[in-house]
Amino acid sequence: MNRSESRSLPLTKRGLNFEMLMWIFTRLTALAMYALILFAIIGALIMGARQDMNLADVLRWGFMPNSPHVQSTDVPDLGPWSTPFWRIVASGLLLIATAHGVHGLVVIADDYIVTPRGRNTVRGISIAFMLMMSFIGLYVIWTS
Amino acid sequence: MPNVHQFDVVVVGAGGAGLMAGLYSSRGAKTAVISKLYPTRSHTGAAQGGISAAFGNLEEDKPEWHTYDSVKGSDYLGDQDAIEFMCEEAPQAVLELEHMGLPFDRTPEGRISQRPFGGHTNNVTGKPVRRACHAADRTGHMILQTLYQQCLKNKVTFFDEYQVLDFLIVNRRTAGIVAVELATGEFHTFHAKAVIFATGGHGRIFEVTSNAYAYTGDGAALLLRRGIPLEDMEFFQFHPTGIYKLGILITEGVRGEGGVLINGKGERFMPKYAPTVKDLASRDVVSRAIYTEIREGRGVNSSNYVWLDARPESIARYAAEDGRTNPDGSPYVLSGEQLLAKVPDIIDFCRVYLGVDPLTQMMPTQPTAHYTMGGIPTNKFGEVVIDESNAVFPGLYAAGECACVSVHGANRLGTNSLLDLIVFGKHAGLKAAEYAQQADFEPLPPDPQADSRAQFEKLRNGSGKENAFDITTEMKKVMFDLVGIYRNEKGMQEAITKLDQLKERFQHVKVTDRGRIFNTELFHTWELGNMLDVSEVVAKCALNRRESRGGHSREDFPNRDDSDWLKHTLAWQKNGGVEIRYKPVVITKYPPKERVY
Amino acid sequence: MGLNRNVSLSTALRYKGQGPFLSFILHRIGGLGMAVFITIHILSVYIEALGWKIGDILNDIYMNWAFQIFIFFCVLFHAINGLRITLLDLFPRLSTYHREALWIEWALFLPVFGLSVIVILATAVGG
Amino acid sequence: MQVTLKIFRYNPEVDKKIHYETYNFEAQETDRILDLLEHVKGYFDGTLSFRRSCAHGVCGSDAMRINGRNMLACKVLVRDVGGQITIEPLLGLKIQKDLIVDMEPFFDNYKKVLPWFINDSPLPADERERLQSPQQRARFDDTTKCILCAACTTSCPTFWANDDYLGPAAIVTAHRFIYDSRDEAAAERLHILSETSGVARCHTAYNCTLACPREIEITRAIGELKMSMITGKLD
Ligand SMILES: Cc1cc2nc3c(=O)[nH]c(=O)nc-3n(C[C@H](O)[C@H](O)[C@H](O)COP(=O)(O)OP(=O)(O)OC[C@H]3O[C@@H](n4cnc5c(N)ncnc54)[C@H](O)[C@@H]3O)c2cc1C
Ligand code: HEM
Ligand code: SF4
Ligand code: F3S
Ligand code: FES
Repeated sequence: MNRSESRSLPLTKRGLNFEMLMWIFTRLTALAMYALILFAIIGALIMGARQDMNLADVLRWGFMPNSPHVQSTDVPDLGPWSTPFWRIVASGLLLIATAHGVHGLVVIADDYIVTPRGRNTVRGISIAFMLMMSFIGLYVIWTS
Repeated sequence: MPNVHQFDVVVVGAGGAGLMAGLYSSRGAKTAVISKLYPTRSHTGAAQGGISAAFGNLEEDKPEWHTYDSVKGSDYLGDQDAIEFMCEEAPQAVLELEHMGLPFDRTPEGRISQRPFGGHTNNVTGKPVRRACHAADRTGHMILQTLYQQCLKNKVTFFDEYQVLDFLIVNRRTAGIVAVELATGEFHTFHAKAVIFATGGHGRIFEVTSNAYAYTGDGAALLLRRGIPLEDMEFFQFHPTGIYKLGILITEGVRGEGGVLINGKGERFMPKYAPTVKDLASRDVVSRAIYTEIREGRGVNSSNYVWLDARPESIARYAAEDGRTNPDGSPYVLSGEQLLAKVPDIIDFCRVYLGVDPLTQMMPTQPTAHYTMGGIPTNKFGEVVIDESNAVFPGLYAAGECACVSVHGANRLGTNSLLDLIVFGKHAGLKAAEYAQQADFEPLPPDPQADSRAQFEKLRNGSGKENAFDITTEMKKVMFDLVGIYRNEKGMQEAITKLDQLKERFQHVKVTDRGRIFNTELFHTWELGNMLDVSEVVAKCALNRRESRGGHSREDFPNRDDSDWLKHTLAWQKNGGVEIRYKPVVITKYPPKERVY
Repeated sequence: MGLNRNVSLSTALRYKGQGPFLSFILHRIGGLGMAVFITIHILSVYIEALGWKIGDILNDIYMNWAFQIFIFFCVLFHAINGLRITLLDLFPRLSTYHREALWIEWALFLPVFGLSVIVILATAVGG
Repeated sequence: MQVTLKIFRYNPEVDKKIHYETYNFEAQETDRILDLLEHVKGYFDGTLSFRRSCAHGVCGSDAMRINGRNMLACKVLVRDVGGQITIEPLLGLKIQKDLIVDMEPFFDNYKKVLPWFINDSPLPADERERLQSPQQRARFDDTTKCILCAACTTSCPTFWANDDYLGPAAIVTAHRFIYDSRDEAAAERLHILSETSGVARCHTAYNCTLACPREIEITRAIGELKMSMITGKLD
């Protein structure tokens, strides 16, 4: 009866297609965003946010660790907040959020648009949109 | 002609029997399965407890014991050749279901699990034996699903939600059937070489019943109107444990797992009536015992119900009292969780409909009309036989609850019906396909739909003085009270008079819905006509049989009378009345003797 | 034959789903809200960097307290609910406790959101 | 007690538009909603149409919206919902007459997931049952309970948006076979479910799970399938 035998399917046979990859991608990016946001908030606290920033500003920084987000606070020196390190973190968060968000829009569209043509159109537009937002976002992060 | 379809074989009904027949017939002939319900909604899906086969997966068992138990259960009215055939085929038939993927519960060794059921015994010790193969308490559901799925896999053609109205006979042979499509109200003629009826029973003629609304005896009634007789219609099974007032079934499996019946005084009463197997005696015996308790004032609250006690501590106590053990010899106990795993639906029914939790409370139960032993007479190949000499009607077949093979005789053993569906459904399918391969189509009659149309016209054009629902309610009450568990001459005479009046009143019913699309009022009213016809046959056959046997218990003739009545009833509808004749019972190995449990 | 299968938005919203249905709707609103907000935000910063002055109008909107409450709702609810969904999805057997998961979610969301609303309103009135 | 039954009505042969009819009468607390419908049909308006058969929640004929939520009319008692009762047909399927909806798209989706047992390997040498341990059997027990009533699928917001989505009921059926240790077509089924109209369209709204009269943990089943596609594990 093979009581102990566990049933499993090889990579090519388990139905792991783009659709399901994106599904797990959405969950993983959700976790990644949590991790990065927490990371940015802890970073902010280490850099002295406790005296110099109110909660809303900390959160704003947390959701996008980009120096303009601390411009209007009491932080004396923006230097540590605009290092390449934080720009890289911000870029990571941006790319992840954009991919997650744009795919989220695709998911919603797929609920309502069912023709293959319609779906492909949505995908095309989404990819273009995602690339555009990513580039502009990176530009903003690295030039501010 | 509009809407004419041609198939070699047409199966009417998509329950266990119809699907099995369709599956087998479609392998050898062009087959259509027609059903007034979506197939998965057939009443086979309601069957709970199990399907019997003498595997002996848990303890010694053999097909001969199964045969003997069934013969004895039938109160010796079953045809022994057919019973032996069925019981011998049982293991193979159940294995076939397993091979089709049916998810039976399993023993620790990974085999099909089995549980005790009423009337199934070890012939040496007389003790209950585990013979019922089960999938929790939804065995029928799993059979129905599995067979439907296999039919889809094998691309069987279905006509769902088509109600069959008429059977076409040309040159004394089968020519086809007429059906109405519920969604459009259009008539369809199915031109066929062979027709298999598998339309289920007619338990809806009784007030308290475990049967579905669809159980209106359509197949039996429409054949009756075409001159085909019905066999043993007086034998109707009342299941001992229906939910009080509602009639919803509580499977015998609950008693199989150790539940016991308790009267209003808190006593376990079955040992008085069946000293050896007690609560697991056959159904007619238990139902009568309950009624006797009630009539002698020991119902609960002096009312007409008793308790079914399946609380884990009671199960353990009574099992110890009976010396029941597990196969390994340890004392038999059942925890609440185990009971929940074994009969989840029953527990759900009690909670939903009664607000009673069987794990901590006793369930109020009362006998409920349950199973049609009689029906369209067939031989063991599913061929319909139409007279005392068992002459076969060419191209006409029947299987399942609407048929009378007769393997159930005067009282069906629990779990034998599902077996009946599988075994005889299969053989009917095979035989019909075989017949269709060598037979030619009969020509269709000039206007095949004329009779069906006329029947509907009549219902549409009644005077409207009477209400169909009132007639239904009264019919059910008359049948349950006067032609129910206990019967007597006076009561049945009265019932027949009342049925006559009801039939007369039925002439004045008028269907108010003038539409075609899903005119359910029209279809249901037509079904009422069937129920009235069937009720009349049941009552008249019962009145005629002056003895008590199995499901037929006469207060005025309390004993079985083998010298005069060891014979099957055949009833024809003739000149507006019922003509009754008899045919012999096939007895091979087991001469009748007194029945004790 | 028969009536179209179309389910209008108002019919859909009137379905008496329970907690999870409501959070599904709010999650979707939150996700959409964020997507729209972030897009506009990035674009406006970009355009401003290019030297066009449309920022003032947008800034007025952003600083508006109602908008702040709305966007904060989107972010917070989407994030907390997203975590619930992610956990239930990655560990399906937890799904049996989906009711409890939802209670925990509201227990986290309501105080944080409530407090923030008070802060935002206080700042709006005060400033 | 007195009940007020407000019923959705639509007869394609006479009505241009849908409308509601209200019926007041005496009923018992322990009456099923189905009993009330039968009463209305018997004594108020014979044209009222709905499906029913078993009357105790095992055949799946009479799923409908009762007070705004999908239920089986035969499995809900007056005492469960109170005396003010609104009854409407299921959402997302064509309404054919009153409470009767077109089930074909529902069954079409069911048929897409290969809803039948597949095992082309030879039988065990003794030609008896394919062995399966009680634990292996228990693995898919929950999803064997489905009666195809459609209460789940027609409560799903994605299905309302499009009937291309396979819907929870079809997925439940696929689940029943995929986790059956005897079945050999898990890969094919997972492939079908992973298409855009498959499990990815489920957004864990739980309407299905909460509507299922058989109390199948549908959302969990869907989740298990999604994770099986990721990990390849079928236990
Ligand atoms: C609650 C309950 C529990 C039971 N438990 C058990 C058990 O544990 N073990 C056991 O062995 N037996 C049990 N039985 C008995 C057994 O389930 C039935 O006898 C059996 O399922 C009948 O099957 P069938 O195929 O003959 O009919 P059904 O499954 O009832 O099918 C009848 C079919 O005929 C169709 N039909 C009827 N009239 C027409 C028409 N005019 N036109 C077109 N189609 C029509 C219906 O749509 C349906 O598809 C139980 C019965 C009940 C009620
Ligand atoms: C911590 C942060 C976040 C978490 C935990 C999170 C989590 C999730 C999860 C789990 C889903 C899947 C829902 C489903 O399939 O039903 C989802 C969908 C979505 N997310 Fe996020 N997300 C986060 C941030 C964002 C951001 C920043 C955006 C905007 C750019 C966004 C936009 C979306 C959209 C549009 C969807 C689709 C909504 C739907 O299908 O209804 N999310 N999110
Ligand atoms: S899963 Fe539940 S709600 Fe859905 S069809 Fe099956 S029984 Fe009905
Ligand atoms: S309602 Fe629909 S979204 Fe998923 S959890 Fe059920 S299938
Ligand atoms: S009538 Fe069968 S489920 Fe309600």
